[in-house]
Amino acid sequence: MINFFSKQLFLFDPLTIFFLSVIGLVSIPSAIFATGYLRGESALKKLTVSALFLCFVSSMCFVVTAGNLLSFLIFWELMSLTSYFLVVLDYKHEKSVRAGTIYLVMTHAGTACLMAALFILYKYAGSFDYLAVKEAAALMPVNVRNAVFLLSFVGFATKAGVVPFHIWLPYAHPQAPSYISSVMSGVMIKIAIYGMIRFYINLLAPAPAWWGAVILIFGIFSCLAGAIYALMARDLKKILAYSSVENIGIILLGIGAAVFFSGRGMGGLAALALCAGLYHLVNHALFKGLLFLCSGSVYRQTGGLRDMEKMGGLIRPMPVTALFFLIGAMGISALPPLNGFVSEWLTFQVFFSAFTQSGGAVKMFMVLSASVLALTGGLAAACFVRAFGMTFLAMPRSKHAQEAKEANLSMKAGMALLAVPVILFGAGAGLIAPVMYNISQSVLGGEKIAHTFYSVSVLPFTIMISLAALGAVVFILMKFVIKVKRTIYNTWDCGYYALDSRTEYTPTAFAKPFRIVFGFFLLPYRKSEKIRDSFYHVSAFKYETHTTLVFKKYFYEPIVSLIYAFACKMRKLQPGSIHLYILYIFITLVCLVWFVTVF
Amino acid sequence: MVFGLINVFIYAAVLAASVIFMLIFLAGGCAPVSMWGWIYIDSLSVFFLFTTAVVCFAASLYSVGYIRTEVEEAKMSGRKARGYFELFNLFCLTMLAIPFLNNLALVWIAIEMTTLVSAFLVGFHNVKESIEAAWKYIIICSVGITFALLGIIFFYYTSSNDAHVRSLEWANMLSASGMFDPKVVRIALIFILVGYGTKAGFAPMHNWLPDAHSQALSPVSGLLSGVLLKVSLYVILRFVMLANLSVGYAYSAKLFMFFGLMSLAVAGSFLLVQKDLKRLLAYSSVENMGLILMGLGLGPFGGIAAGLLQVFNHAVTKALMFFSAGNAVQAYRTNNMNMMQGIIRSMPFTGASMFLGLFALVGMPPFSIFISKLWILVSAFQGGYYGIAALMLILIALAFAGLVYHISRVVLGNPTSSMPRQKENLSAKLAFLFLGVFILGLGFIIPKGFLDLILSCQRLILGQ
Amino acid sequence: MIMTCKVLLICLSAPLVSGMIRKMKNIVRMRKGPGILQPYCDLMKLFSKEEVVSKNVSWIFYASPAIVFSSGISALLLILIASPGYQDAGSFAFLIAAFFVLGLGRFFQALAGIDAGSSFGGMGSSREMFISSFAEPAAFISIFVLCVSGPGTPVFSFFLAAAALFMVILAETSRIPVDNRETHLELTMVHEAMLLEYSGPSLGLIELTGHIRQMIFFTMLSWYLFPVARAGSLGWILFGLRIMAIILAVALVEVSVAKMRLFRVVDFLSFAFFIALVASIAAGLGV
Amino acid sequence: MIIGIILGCFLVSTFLLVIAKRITALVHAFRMQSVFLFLYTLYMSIGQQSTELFAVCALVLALKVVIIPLVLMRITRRINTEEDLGLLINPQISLVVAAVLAYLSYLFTYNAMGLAHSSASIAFVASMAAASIGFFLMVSRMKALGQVVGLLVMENAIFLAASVITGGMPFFAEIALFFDVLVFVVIVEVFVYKVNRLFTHIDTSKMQSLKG
Repeated sequence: MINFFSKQLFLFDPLTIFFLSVIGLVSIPSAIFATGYLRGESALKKLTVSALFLCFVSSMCFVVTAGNLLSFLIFWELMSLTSYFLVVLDYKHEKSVRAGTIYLVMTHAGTACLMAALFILYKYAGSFDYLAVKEAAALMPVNVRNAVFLLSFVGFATKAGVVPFHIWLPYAHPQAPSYISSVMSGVMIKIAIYGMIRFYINLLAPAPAWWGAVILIFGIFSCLAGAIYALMARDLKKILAYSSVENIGIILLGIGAAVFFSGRGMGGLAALALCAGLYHLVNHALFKGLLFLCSGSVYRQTGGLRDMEKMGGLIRPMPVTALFFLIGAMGISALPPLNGFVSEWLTFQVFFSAFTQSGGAVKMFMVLSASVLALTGGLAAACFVRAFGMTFLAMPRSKHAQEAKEANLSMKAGMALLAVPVILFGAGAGLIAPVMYNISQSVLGGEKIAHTFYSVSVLPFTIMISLAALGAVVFILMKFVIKVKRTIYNTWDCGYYALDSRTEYTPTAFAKPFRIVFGFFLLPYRKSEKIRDSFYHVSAFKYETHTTLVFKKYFYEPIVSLIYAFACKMRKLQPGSIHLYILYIFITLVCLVWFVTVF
Repeated sequence: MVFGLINVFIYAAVLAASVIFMLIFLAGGCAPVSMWGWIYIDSLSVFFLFTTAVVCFAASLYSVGYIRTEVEEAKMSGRKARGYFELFNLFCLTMLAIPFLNNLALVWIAIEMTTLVSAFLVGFHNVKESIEAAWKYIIICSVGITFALLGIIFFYYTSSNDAHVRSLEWANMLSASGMFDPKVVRIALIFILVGYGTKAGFAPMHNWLPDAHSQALSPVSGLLSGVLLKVSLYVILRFVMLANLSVGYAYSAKLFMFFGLMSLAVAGSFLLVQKDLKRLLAYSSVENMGLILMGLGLGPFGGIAAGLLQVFNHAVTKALMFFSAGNAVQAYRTNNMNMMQGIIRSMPFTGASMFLGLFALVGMPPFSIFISKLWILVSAFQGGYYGIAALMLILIALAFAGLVYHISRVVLGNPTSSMPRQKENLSAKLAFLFLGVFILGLGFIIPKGFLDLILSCQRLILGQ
Repeated sequence: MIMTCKVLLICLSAPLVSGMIRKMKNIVRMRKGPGILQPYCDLMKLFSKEEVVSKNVSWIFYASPAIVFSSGISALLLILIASPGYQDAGSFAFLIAAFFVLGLGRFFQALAGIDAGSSFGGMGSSREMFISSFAEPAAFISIFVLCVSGPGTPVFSFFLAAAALFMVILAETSRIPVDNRETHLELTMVHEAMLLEYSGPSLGLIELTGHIRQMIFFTMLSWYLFPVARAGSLGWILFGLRIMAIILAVALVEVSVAKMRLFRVVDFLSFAFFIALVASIAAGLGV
Repeated sequence: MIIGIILGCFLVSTFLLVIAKRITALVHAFRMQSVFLFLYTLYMSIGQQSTELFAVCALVLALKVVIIPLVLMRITRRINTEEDLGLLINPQISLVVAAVLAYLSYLFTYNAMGLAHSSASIAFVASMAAASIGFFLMVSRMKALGQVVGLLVMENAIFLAASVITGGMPFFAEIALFFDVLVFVVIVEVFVYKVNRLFTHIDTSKMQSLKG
């Protein structure tokens, strides 16, 4: 008999409170943004959106505060379902329905694995409560624990969009309305991270080190793949989606290191790593939410532009959005003194101290992770120079971009509410890092040690001050001492006729060096066709270049086509002939009788 | 449509009666009631009676508007409509009677009667496809039933030979079932399972099911997959209980698992490549039967209760789906899913209920099937059948993919032709709401009495 | 107080270093060439000129020279704070932070390059980000090595790390074989292409920052060479010597190597990265 | 002795069903089989001197020997299609299959059911063989009537089996079964007419529009 009754419905510990606050930080501004975004929509749509949004956010809150496996699972599913509804919200596009289906099916596949893991835990715990599970987990046989880890990891990774389970993410995020994608990408995928922390660090503790290693490796791959894909994408929101994959990778570097070190009994180091991971988690929530909101306001104010090839020069019609996007971009490409910098910097410090405190192979592992982090940072910076530059700077590449208007007030308010913390969490790191550290220590348990992050208390703030001061000094010098005289003139055009938007550097061109260098992974290919009005005269020349989505092409599509082919074969078994059907009955009968008599 | 309204009142009365009866029964502590040899009622029969009553009421409610539209669109003459209601009543009557009957021969005849009656409802439209479906239905099911008869005879043989009870009355046979000859009982049970299983839509004897479901009038399709399959399952359970003492429940559990996995596999693959909406739903019925069977197969680990819960949940959910599909089919005049898209725009209420019904059907919270599905899976893990559980998860995922892919396109896609906004008749809406109450309600909380009933059924089936 | 002195000193001497490198090259090439104070003159000239600004630029274009400059100075500050005792996690934190701060400058430089809307600017920014993103890992790891190795000052790993950092410096200060300051040939220029639209004081500011960045990197590199006492006047002399040595090396490389194609640069830098990895292994083993 | 002969004839008539190529022949064979079934029940009832069994065999006579064949013949007359039964498997092979099925039912009786060797069990073998052959008819005959007759043959066989191994079901059950068979035949008649009207043939192997 199954024991569904739980003594522990809810759970409030620093971790859950941390995640609750993350949810609040992102979803409230998104809601405010949405009120502006939906201006002029029908009342019915507004109603449905707000209802679904509410369900979505509250289900996330419940997942985080759930005190037993059952309610965790239920609200997890609810979260998926409501987010699916929000993805297919504008079902007039064929695309969003398809994206929604991909998303839901992938999630369900992940959830199936998760279910298996949870039910195995239940079998051993005899109850769904976390407490009972925590007790039982210590006594479980090793291979069962490993099975639970692998299954649940697949489940969480699918939700978090870890490579190679990220396939749904670049479909679902761009298709959902921006205020939704900001919550999905800012918070929902973090809920999976919550699951990992809760299970691997808290419930199943002590986790063997190799779990951490697995997480780290997946993190590394997500970092690189996410960054590279983000560089290639042309759709603004797709860039953001892929960069979510990348940032999830960075977060996993922290979490994985935490699991790794707690497995090797280095409590202090684990705490540092977890702290860095959590810090980057909240940072990513902030700036990714902000960026999605900005892209949303671009999308709405330009009348549905998402392709960067058609944007450009938007900084003039919509300066405020541009400013906020710039802040977000600086944050995400880890530029001091904004928040992204702090968390990546802390992660580097973690790897450094890990290097000094451990020996042999681990050293190499740490160095590798550090270098991957560095490379990712560089790529991310390139990606967001591209994103901001091509979207907001230079000359508009299309009519829509010319006729863009500035976002309305509540949209601005929503963006501002996310932009301000991006700065605060950077400059105010001295106040925030210790809080994170306490949280991570309380998660890990064990003895309390003062954190050994160097100069986190002062440095970011100092940098901010010095930058500001120097900037001011320079400004004053330029303005009043040197008294610069400026003549406005055309851009230098090598003496040819005047340049226009068609001679600008395009996003695709910007990404070309990377496309060539990472060709082994992106497998770029080009389609070119001559449009000729006679045999002799080519009137136009069409040229496209694409990159291959490796995981989609070589992993998912074969599986799907295999299953489909099998199903089609099965279909032949039912050709509509009644004689055959009757024969099936007889055969079943004979086989069963034979089986029962013989065995 | 005065007949329709009368029907509604009749079945409302039936439903009320069944509810009252259930309450009385529960108050009596689920003690079996036996009346002058012909009627025997225990918790199992009460449970199935209730299920049947609910779906029949919903179907009668839905039929009112459905038939009116049919008549208005001159697909059906008034005389034919009257004929429909007569057949409908006959069909429901036979199904409602079955849980009461004590005599196995009578049960057998009642089941055969359901086939013969519903065959007319399947072939109601007198077009080639529907008649073909009806013919297949009638022949295949009769074959199955005939095997079931053979099974009954074997049971009778062993009870008369080994237990010296020359009676086909279930209660008497049960009392003597301890002395049955295991060898014979094994064979007999196989015959019963294959025989009634044909009617209950176990793969690989399910072939009549998609044809009949897709061709029948939509209210009838709802009844077929909502109740008819379950009723034959009920009969099977009766025989399993007879077999318990001689061969033990483990044997039947094995058979259940075999058929369950077969059904899951078949449905899982067929759901992916369907083009016809009602066939799709029919296959999902096969899948759900598979789930139920898995639940019963995992009986010793508390799966039976889950399976029975699934029986009820699936009955209401699938009825809802078939009814909304019926509206769609009526409006678009086709079953082909590529031809009917954007239902939510042409018929918002129907579209919405179909969409929600879809997620109820694939077992998402907060709908009721989620609970029973989860329960079944948990009991699979509880029993330590990891391999089977993994297989179940995979096959469920396949079915999930198929259903979501197809139905989301149907509901949300762009209307192919410029489809005008249809008017949706009131009775259908009421039917949806009525069923929706159960779907959502049981998703949130299972009433204590209902749970007790199910648990007592479980005890009964396990012979404790 | 001392810190400000240091900063001022380095800032002032930065152009001199560039001038010396140029002079050195000319000597090797047996040319006369301009005097070593030429950079100062250039800066003077630039600061006294008026600006011509493209008509379709935004505030980013105007702001970025200031940001670039201030980021350069802040980075310099961080370096100088880190320098006293670099063999620990603390100074690692500072050095990494310095890299991030320089990144800030680069970010705005690249944006400003795009801003004018000329195809050169875009090309320049694209290539700059491209090169820098591959330079970063190598640089980080060599810093890593510098900071992990204890007071024992393992020679071997230091040497390797220094080599890696040297290569990175060639890339970061846009010198041959990665880039070429002296040409404005469309196909080859990387760094200059970004600055194409700048003129007058803004350009001067950026140039100055360029010198300072170069100084920063040289200072870092100098720590690998005979890492002994770095305090007092002797320390300053030693420092000067080291810088001289580096200048010599850079000049020699510049005159003796041909510029690479853009996509060879990746190989170049990944080679640097590899060396740095080896260095870190060696540092792990403590040799 | 007598019973042996009756059973033998019963089996032979069953094999006749297998080789029948025309619908009328099939119906005749079925009637013949029913006749032997009637004789068997008659013998039994004489043996047991029970009024119930007399009533039963009277019913057999009325229903299976007289009414049902008449109905079937009427159907064949009404639907004036060609007489051919449409064999998916030709008679010779069908006979072989029938033999195999008979052997299978022998195995079934003694291995699966584990009956003791006796005249009754032989009769059971015969009935099982007849049942499986009826089944085989349903699988291998194209025309709708072939399937109907096959089902009726199975019904006969099962009736025989019941009366062999259990010495007859309870009287009431028997009545009910007869009633059911009657209803079945009537309804099937209706459907055969419908099929014939819509498809202008009763060839079920051509009814394959509903697939997959």
